[in-house]
Amino acid sequence: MLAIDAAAYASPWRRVHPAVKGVFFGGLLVCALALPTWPAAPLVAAVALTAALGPARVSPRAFARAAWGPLLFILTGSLTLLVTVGGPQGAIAFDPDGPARAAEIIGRAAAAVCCQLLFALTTPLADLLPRLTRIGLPAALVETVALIYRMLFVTLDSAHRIQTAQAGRLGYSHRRAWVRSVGALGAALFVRSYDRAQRMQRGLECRGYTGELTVLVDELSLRPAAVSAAALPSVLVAAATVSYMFLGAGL
Amino acid sequence: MSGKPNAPTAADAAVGKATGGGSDAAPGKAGGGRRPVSQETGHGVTTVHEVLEVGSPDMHIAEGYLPWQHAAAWTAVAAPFVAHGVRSLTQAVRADPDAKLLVGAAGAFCFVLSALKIPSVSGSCSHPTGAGLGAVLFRPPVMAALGSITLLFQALLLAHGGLTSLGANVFSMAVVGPWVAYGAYKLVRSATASLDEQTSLGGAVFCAAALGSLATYTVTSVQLALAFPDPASGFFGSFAKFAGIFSVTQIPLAIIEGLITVVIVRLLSRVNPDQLRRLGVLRRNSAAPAAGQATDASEEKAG
Amino acid sequence: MTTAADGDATAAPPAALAGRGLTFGYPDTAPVFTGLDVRIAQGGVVGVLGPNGGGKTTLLRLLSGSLTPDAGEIYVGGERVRRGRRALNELRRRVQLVFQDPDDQLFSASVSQDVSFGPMNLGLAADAARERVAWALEALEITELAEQPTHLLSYGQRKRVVLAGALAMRPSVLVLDEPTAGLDPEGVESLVETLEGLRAAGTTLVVSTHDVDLAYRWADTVLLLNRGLLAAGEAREVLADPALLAAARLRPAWAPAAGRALRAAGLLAPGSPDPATPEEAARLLGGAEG
Amino acid sequence: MTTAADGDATAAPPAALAGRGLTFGYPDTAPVFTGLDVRIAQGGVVGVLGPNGGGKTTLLRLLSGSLTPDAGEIYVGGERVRRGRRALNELRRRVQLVFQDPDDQLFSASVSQDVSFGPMNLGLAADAARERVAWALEALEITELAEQPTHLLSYGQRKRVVLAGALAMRPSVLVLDEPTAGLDPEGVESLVETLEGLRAAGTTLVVSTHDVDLAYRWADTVLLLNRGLLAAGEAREVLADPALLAAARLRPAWAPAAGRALRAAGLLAPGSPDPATPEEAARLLGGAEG
Ligand SMILES: Nc1ncnc2c1ncn2[C@@H]1O[C@H](COP(=O)(O)OP(=O)(O)OP(=O)(O)O)[C@@H](O)[C@H]1O
Ligand SMILES: Nc1ncnc2c1ncn2[C@@H]1O[C@H](COP(=O)(O)OP(=O)(O)OP(=O)(O)O)[C@@H](O)[C@H]1O
Ligand SMILES: [Mg+2]
Ligand SMILES: [Mg+2]
Repeated sequence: MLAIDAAAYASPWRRVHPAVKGVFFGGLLVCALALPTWPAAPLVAAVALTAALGPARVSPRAFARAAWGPLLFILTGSLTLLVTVGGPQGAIAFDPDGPARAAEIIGRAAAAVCCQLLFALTTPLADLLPRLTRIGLPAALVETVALIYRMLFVTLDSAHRIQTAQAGRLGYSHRRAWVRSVGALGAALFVRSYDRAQRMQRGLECRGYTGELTVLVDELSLRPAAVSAAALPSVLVAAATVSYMFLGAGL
Repeated sequence: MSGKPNAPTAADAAVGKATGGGSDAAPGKAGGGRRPVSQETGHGVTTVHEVLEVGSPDMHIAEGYLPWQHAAAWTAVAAPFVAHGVRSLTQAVRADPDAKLLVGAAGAFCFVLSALKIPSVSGSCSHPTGAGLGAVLFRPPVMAALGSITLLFQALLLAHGGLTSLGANVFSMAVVGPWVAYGAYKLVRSATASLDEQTSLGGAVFCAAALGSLATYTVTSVQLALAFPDPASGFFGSFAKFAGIFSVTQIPLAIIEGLITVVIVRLLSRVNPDQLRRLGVLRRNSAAPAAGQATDASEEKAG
Repeated sequence: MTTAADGDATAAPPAALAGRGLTFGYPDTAPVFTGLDVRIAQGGVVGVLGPNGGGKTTLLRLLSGSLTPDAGEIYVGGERVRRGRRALNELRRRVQLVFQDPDDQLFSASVSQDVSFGPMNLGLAADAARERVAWALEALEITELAEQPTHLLSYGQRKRVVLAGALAMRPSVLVLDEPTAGLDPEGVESLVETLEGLRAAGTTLVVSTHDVDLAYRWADTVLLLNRGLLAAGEAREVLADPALLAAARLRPAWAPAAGRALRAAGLLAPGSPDPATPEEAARLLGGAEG
Repeated sequence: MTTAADGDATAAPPAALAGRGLTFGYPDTAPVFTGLDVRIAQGGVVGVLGPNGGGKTTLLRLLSGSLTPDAGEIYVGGERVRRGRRALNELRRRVQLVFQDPDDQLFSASVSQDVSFGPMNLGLAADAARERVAWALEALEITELAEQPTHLLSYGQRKRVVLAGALAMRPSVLVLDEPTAGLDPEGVESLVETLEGLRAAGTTLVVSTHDVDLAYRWADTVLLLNRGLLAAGEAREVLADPALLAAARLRPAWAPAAGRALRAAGLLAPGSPDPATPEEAARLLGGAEG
């Protein structure tokens, strides 16, 4: 139903412990943000994309489709950096330093978006969420978040079907009808959400629910060696960047 | 992008009535109202009106767009609000185990609400922030928690917004938006206390949703302006630029979100007045006229 | 026998609804249909049968403009539906789809409001819209529910309200996805009777169902689907063919078996039709035994 | 013939599940049942039939502890269920109810996590719980779905997951509300086969359905409801009685009519059972004609 989510469940890296993927993509993300954009950002993007399109077999099409939204934001947002306002040259003027600044931000953000997306495309939330208790989040919160994740698809499915029904009766054929239809849809979803909660309450009581949604979380072996290996690429990227800086300074 | 593409006016507030079996709401009369407002999106399931337009432009600050110092600072700013919200949420859940499923349903509702498409200017679509409706229904502290969870899911499932920029997005969309909306709601509600319930509620909800939406995007512009000050005119020049690009296109959107929220709350006050009373949205003593009608009908059926 | 999409609009009266070369797949999955041709004749009842996941819902959504085919064309009353919003809206107006779950289609506070949703979107004046609503409620025999809130209705009543909402668009074709699912036999009977009334008034009905016996006795023609068209033709021919039914993972209808047994027992004249219901079979038997 | 709630625990083996004098009404409505007595014998398949609103779901919920009767008592394995949380939880553990809509009972995105919910609530150790989950998935033949996310499963698959979740509690009685609704004939067949496996392992099954033909061929005994108990007894007796069926607003099953016709034609020996399916009837006929 959601492309990124569906891709994550089909990923060959699904059985890799989320912490390992977290260290791998998180480390690269930190490199992209904290190190000088040139050359860290292209290095990070290259490493992340090689890993993702190679061993993790992320579909390039799925990746491109998901990346489109954030990239659009990054590009439009960076347009403002090309001009300067209220300066001595007048109300709006081209900023000669703008393109360089914009390129730097686009490079950094694009590399960061790669890391985020590739983590999302290889890590299903059903595997990730129950493990969040391990990092100290309260169980009640984690259970609630996992419950929201499950109910989100049920609600989304309702939304799809109600909206299709409305469109069939021309509910989106002009702006005024659209506003009315979205309003009716929102109200219907609210009513159904509460109804669903009540029915689920009944359904779970039959299975022994008394307030805790305790489930058995599969053990995935978390080998320290794997974590270190996952950290290696970011260390290498950092080392390469630092040595490039020194060499650049030396030359 | 035409100058004023049939920007909805106050007259359009009549859409609430239009569902009521229809006095004057012949849509054809609404000037340019028939102008196409959707795009035939070529991707995804090939329906015209998919709930989710995957990859649509959105106002969430993307991963890595803010310098890391800014991202960290906004996370620190948002953290107390979220912590407070999470604490009140977990307390509610611990006090009443039944509340867990309701919170789950409310969270799912918030996510789906913010994924609905609404008509925007220039024939494209956008999404409502949901800050206004959420704040009115669930109160700002709870919205801080539910909004943060929604934003986390948006980042991971839709690539709307990032993980390091989560703090910044939470601050604008789950903290400032709901609080402004709630303030506006309370203000208008008390200012119009003498009017009849439906008018007062409608006005308050409209202001809450529209101002909440505007506030959200204004804060986003502030966040971007602080991160990227204009070389010549500093923060203010930069704010003007970002507001020009983002916030101004959001004004029609804010109005539309206001109208939609009015439709939602009006329908709810007819279909589910008890729920709204429980949530403190409808006044306990004054039943909405239509709600009274519904109750009559149910008594009729039971009798 | 209705051949699948002969497309020859000059020879026969134009099909009420037709699809030619329809190809469709959901994102990231194998296509459900490739090059499907279907033709729905004017004024009849067309049963759509097939296993779970066979594509019944998908076909109904394609034909009613709620999904857009990846390739291929839809024809309404012989005219090709052009691309673009205006043509699509016209298709949707003329071909109304009613889903299986009534709760997906009821989103207003009261029955009359809900039924008025479509007419309002057509841009009708208030009076005309009101008239349409009254007429649709009348046709579904639920006029007395008009002012009821929708959430207090029973399942069968809600199904009728949804049907009224579709009918208020005055479609030429009414497409129903499993309209009898979840109804008890009496509810099915009364719904079929009501729908027969609509058919008599000239509406073409396309009805998907899992109930082979219902299709056998009610439908004029059937489409047998299993991710592609297996067969299209007279209901009594197609649904009596064990090989076709096996390919569609359906079980044969009882009526032909009972009819053959009755004929073998000499209780039914050789040429006469099969009994429509078990009651009828029992009546024929009773005559012999009583 | 199983009489309704004879309540005499000394004479016969105790009923797997029984209700005596059950009275229940939803708030602000007329009572659905007043003084209802039902008795579910050990080890069989009990069909629960009746019209829409007849009280099937209500009865199943009362029997499984999901609703509390206004008056009357529930007995499990001959013991009266006392008031109070602890006794109620014990009842719920021993009598597992599976709702019609799988989304009402699936709360986790992972199949194996969801199935483990019940065993964890029983306080089992991780290993024992894991074993239960594996066993339940195996019994429902969905082991390969264990790591699938719930929201990507088909309706039939989700139904099986919920069933596995109930089975993992090792109940003595499994109560299923319209388990075959929305499944195609092959899906029904395969579910019935799976449930037969559970019955063979000693689980008592209580199944509500609208499908008289299914109840006729599968259930041992049936309860006929229409806001009260109309009849309880052998499926083949009750469902062959036109007067009772008319009172329950159901139509008779095809099988007895076909059986009588076949016997009249001399194709079936007088004492032998009715054909279970149209295929079987056709086979009997084929022998005559071929
Ligand atoms: N929204 C969707 N996204 C992806 N795949 C889908 C979607 N809807 C249906 N499918 C797939 O398309 C195929 C056809 O499904 P469809 O719902 O048309 O079958 P159906 O004949 O209506 O089945 P049923 O008898 O269960 O209603 C199936 O394989 C199904 O899994
Ligand atoms: N939650 C509820 N609140 C009020 N009344 C209810 C509720 N659920 C059921 N009823 C009423 O109780 C009666 C019995 O309903 P029940 O759902 O048990 O019937 P059923 O035999 O399961 O019907 P169906 O075949 O439609 O599933 C009906 O009159 C129904 O309207
Ligand atoms: Mg279907
Ligand atoms: Mg029921």
